[in-house]
Amino acid sequence: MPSSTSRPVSHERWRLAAVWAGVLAGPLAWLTLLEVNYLFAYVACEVQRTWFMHLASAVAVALIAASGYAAWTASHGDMRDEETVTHPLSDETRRQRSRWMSLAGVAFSIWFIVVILAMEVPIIVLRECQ
Amino acid sequence: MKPKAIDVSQLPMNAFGHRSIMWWGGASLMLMEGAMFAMLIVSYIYLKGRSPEWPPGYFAPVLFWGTLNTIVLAASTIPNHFAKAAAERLDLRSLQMWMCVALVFGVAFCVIRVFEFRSLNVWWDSNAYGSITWTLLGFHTLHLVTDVMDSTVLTVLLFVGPLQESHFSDASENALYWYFVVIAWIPVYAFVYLAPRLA
Amino acid sequence: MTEGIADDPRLEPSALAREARELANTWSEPRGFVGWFSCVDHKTVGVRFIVTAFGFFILAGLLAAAMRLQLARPDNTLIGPDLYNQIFTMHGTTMMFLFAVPVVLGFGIYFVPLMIGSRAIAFPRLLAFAYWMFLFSGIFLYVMFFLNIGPDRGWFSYVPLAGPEYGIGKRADVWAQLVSFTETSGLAVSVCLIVTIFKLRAPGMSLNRIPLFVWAELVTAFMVACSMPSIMVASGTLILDRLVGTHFYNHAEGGDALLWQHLFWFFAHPEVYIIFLPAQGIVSMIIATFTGRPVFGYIALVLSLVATAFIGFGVWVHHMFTTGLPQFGTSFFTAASIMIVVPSGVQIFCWIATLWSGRVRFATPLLYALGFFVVFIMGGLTGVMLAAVPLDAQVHDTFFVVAHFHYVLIGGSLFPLLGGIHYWFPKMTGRMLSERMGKTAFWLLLIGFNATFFPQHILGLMGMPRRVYTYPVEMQWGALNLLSSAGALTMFVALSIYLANVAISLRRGAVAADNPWGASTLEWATSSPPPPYNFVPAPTVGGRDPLWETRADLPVVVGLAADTREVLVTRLMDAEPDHRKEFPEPTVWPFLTAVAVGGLYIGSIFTPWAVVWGAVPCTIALIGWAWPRKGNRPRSLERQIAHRHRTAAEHA
Amino acid sequence: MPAIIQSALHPAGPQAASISHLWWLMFWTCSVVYVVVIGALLVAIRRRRDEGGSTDERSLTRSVAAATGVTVVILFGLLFASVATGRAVASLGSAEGLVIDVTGNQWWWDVTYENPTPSLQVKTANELHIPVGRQVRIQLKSNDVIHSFWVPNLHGKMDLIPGRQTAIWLQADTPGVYRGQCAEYCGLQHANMALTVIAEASDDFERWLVAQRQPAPPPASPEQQRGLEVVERGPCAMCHTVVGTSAGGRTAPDLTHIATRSTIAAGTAPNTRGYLAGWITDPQHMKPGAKMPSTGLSADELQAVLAYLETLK
Repeated sequence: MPSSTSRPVSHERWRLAAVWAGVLAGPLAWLTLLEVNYLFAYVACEVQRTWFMHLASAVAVALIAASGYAAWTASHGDMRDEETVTHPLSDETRRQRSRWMSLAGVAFSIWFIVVILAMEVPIIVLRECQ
Repeated sequence: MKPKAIDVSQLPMNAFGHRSIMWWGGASLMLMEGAMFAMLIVSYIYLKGRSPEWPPGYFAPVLFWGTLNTIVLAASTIPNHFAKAAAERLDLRSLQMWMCVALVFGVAFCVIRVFEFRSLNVWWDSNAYGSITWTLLGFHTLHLVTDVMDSTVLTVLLFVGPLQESHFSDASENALYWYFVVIAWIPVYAFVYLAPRLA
Repeated sequence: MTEGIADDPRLEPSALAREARELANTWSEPRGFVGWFSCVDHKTVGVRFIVTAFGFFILAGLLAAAMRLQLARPDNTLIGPDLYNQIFTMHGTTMMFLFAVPVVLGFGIYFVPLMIGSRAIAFPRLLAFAYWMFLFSGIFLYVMFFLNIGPDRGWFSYVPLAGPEYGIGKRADVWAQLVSFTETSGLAVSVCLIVTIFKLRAPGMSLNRIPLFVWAELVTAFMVACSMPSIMVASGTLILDRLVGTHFYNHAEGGDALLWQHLFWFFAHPEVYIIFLPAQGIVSMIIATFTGRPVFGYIALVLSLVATAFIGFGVWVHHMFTTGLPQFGTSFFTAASIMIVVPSGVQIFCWIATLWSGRVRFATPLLYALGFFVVFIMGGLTGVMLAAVPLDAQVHDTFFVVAHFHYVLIGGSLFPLLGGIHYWFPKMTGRMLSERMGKTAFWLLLIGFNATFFPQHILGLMGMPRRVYTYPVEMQWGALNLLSSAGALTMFVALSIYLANVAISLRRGAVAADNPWGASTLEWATSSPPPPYNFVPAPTVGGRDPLWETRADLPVVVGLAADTREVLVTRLMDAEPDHRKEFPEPTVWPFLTAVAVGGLYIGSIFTPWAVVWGAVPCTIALIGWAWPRKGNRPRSLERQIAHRHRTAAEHA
Repeated sequence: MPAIIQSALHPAGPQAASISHLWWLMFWTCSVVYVVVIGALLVAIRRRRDEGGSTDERSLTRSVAAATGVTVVILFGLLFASVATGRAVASLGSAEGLVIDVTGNQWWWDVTYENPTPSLQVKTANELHIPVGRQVRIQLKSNDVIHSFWVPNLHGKMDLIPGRQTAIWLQADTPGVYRGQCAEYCGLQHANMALTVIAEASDDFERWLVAQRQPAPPPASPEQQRGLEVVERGPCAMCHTVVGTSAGGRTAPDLTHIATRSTIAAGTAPNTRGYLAGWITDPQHMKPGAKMPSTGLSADELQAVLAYLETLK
């Protein structure tokens, strides 16, 4: 079996963490923000302010953007979903999967930032107690 | 040209941790059970939010038994740890011993649990606070009892049964599940015993 | 693990034939009466799931026909309110819990192990248990219905209508325990699917090469695992309220009716995606096969599935827009509900791009996929309208919503499923379905469906609420309702033709080759129908479309024992071979466990003590399940341990 | 029978009008999207492959990305329209508004016109009179299960939830009779739980309100007198109230001015002598499951009660 550990193990671990962060940070941050906003809506009505809701969105966006960036760097900006037939146990199989996950992480991060922007619309348009 | 062969006949017949399918089965189960605990706790917070006072009309549960049980549960992680390690070393003697010790803790916990229910100061049909408190504690007890029974069967099997290597990974997963029961207890304790005192 | 040379003696045709015989012996299911209850083969259980689910589909369809008869004209007195309420509750409950979820999981049970090149599904005994629980739940529900204690509080069972005070009798308990039954089954299947997809993939099938149908089943299984606990808590607390006098939903004692709605919809909205996503997987498979090219935008399609699943957990409040929750808070759910359209849109664009650039073959499965577009897109667009708080306030709980979700569920799920049966029937039975009958049924169904449900949009806007057993003639809803009922009759005819096609082709259909459609995924690499052990030799993959790629230099797996049920376990990310696992033999214990658990569930409708007494047989059954059988193991523990130490020493 | 208006597409008030504007915006947008997508699908499957059927993945990627971008833009537009409509709809409400309490029961609507002076309160059932052009606050409660108050010509629906208080603001701009109906499944007779909203000119409304404040007129004929006696001593008084008499039951609709209402049994039948007789004799036939039991009145008792009820204007 061809083996592949040309880079140190710790680096591989970091790459793995980065691609998973890219994939999972978006949805998890968004789901958390949704619940937080739902609770904040009651607070907003009481204090007649909404700045903290924008702040929460900004924090979530920053978090997601950072994870997306990590996923991007994990594959050195080389994000392709390019499919070639490889030997099942080869390095190339692993590299293609790694690139693919980086791309997925970046795409997911962008997408969930868009969803968070959509949640900004009601904060901007509606009055606090409606 | 004929295909080449990947020969797997030398691969081991068992694995521990996330390499094993038992581990993933256990993890899926914990995900579901964890979601149920989470839903009950969300329900608790929701009902608490609907009530002007908390606990409504009753004294908070007595702390003694629940806290005692927390200590028992924390202590039980020690034999549990050694049982898990023994299983992963395939050390049958050591595993048998630590499983027995862990079982003693489990049974002790179940016995003290009876006193916990008696010191809640509210009945399940008193009001919604009583209902959610009893259900939360009862749901944790259900896990406790099933896991103790599960461990008993496995321990008996380790002594008398036709043994297979996979039973060692079963023991390892059993220990992992016990950790889950212990960790699930922390929020349950916080909500059953501490939340009524904070309000 | 070693990689051998091309002329490994184990790959000689005669050696392979010998291995196949031995494997068939090892993996075959026991025969006879007891054998029938002992079956653990994922293909047999999968077919059982699909067939049983379609049995319930027919029952629920007949109930729908009864409702359409009653509503065909105003002031009709054919069916009274008591029976009508039971019928619409039974229809919804059956379709959601006994048809849609089991059937999509059933397809996964049958095809996931084949598509990923595995010998078996993980935890086959748990799977068998899940099937029996599902079967018992359906029998239980319909026996109760014929005893006139069928649930009548709607498939959503809102409290307090279903609570102890207003839901007198046992009807609401029947509903709650039915839910416990089916959720136990669904959760068990989801464990099997998750672990199978994570750990039993053929070497080389890294995450980016998993077939889209398998991705859909994986995402679905996770959604089941995360959403069904919510309904378990809901139905459990409802039972407690009704049986032992807790007050979760009694506002006089600090409970709250809206808590039920939150718990219910946190499950029930994801449920829609549980039904819908596997069907998306089927559409992807069909479109790839009948355009002869890999689906365009694999990564976009995978991400769409995953994104839909996540956002699906953040839209449940849109079922509660009219409960007086503040609009500021609920509007976030509007945003999520509108944004969830984008992943579906991306999928549709990718499929259109595939059709655009491929060579289209108009076989029946593809027609169903195209019918899916025509119907489902309409449902998706009315979904956008329902996400808007003010518009929802008008059309919520009217026939507009009935139309919307039938467009989504029948278009989004039933059409692909019927297409999927046409597509996979040859694999499952070894015979082709008739194309002529298939196309006739398709066109009739498409016309009948639109005639039934399109007018209901208008009825909803004209003010007709849901769940009414009659309506006065002055409302002028009669004509459209009559049209709708006529459409239902057409659908009935179409589905009858479909069933006749299945019945006839089962005996007289053309014999199918291994890969009659020229498809690309691994289930077509084995015989039709597949042997009990699925593959010999076990395959590996080097890309996303293994059967379309040059396979000459792709290795195969050898070295799995043929005399025991050995399965290759691989790693999560890149599916490198990790270890071998001996899978359990067929056994009757899962069946007995299901009987014991079912007895406990049913008994607890009548007395809480059933939980205590019922625990005894459950414990006995579980011990019987877990206890290893003596003597049928070829390897002793000592030998295994010695082997382990030896290989460890070799590595060091 | 004359047609009854109960439609979200015929708005008679500002909120229903805003919502119907949103509906038409969404309808046309979605229609265009549908036609475009299905058109693209048809072209994709019908186009000839041999002439220029190049399968350039890159241009496909661009097309899919562009379509996705357009989708996101359209959806942001619809989201904005939805939230803006929500803001407009919810901005009704003023201190001078008329306040009406509506309480849901299986299967009828209990209506109370609030007034700080208890004697000026008005109780009626299944029928609301509101002045045109004035804002009305409907406060919603439920006595049993969840119901939903829905008069589509005026506004969307709002649930009545036991243990909670909800409210909805309405305003009718055109005089007329608008039918509404319970929109949350509430048990056996969910289908027959209608209410009528009569929007009338301010003067007419005030006249109606003053008339409703009066107690029931005394019986004018011996037959009516006998009817009153049956009502007071018979089963009716256990559930119904007739102000000015000893009938004071609270679990069923107030009958003080029943003769002014257009329907009986929450819109199940028109309020005519024949239907009323049928309803009193055998309510379970007309509305199976209704909480009103069969009264077991003799024929002449029934005639007397009908004669009396007809005077309750």
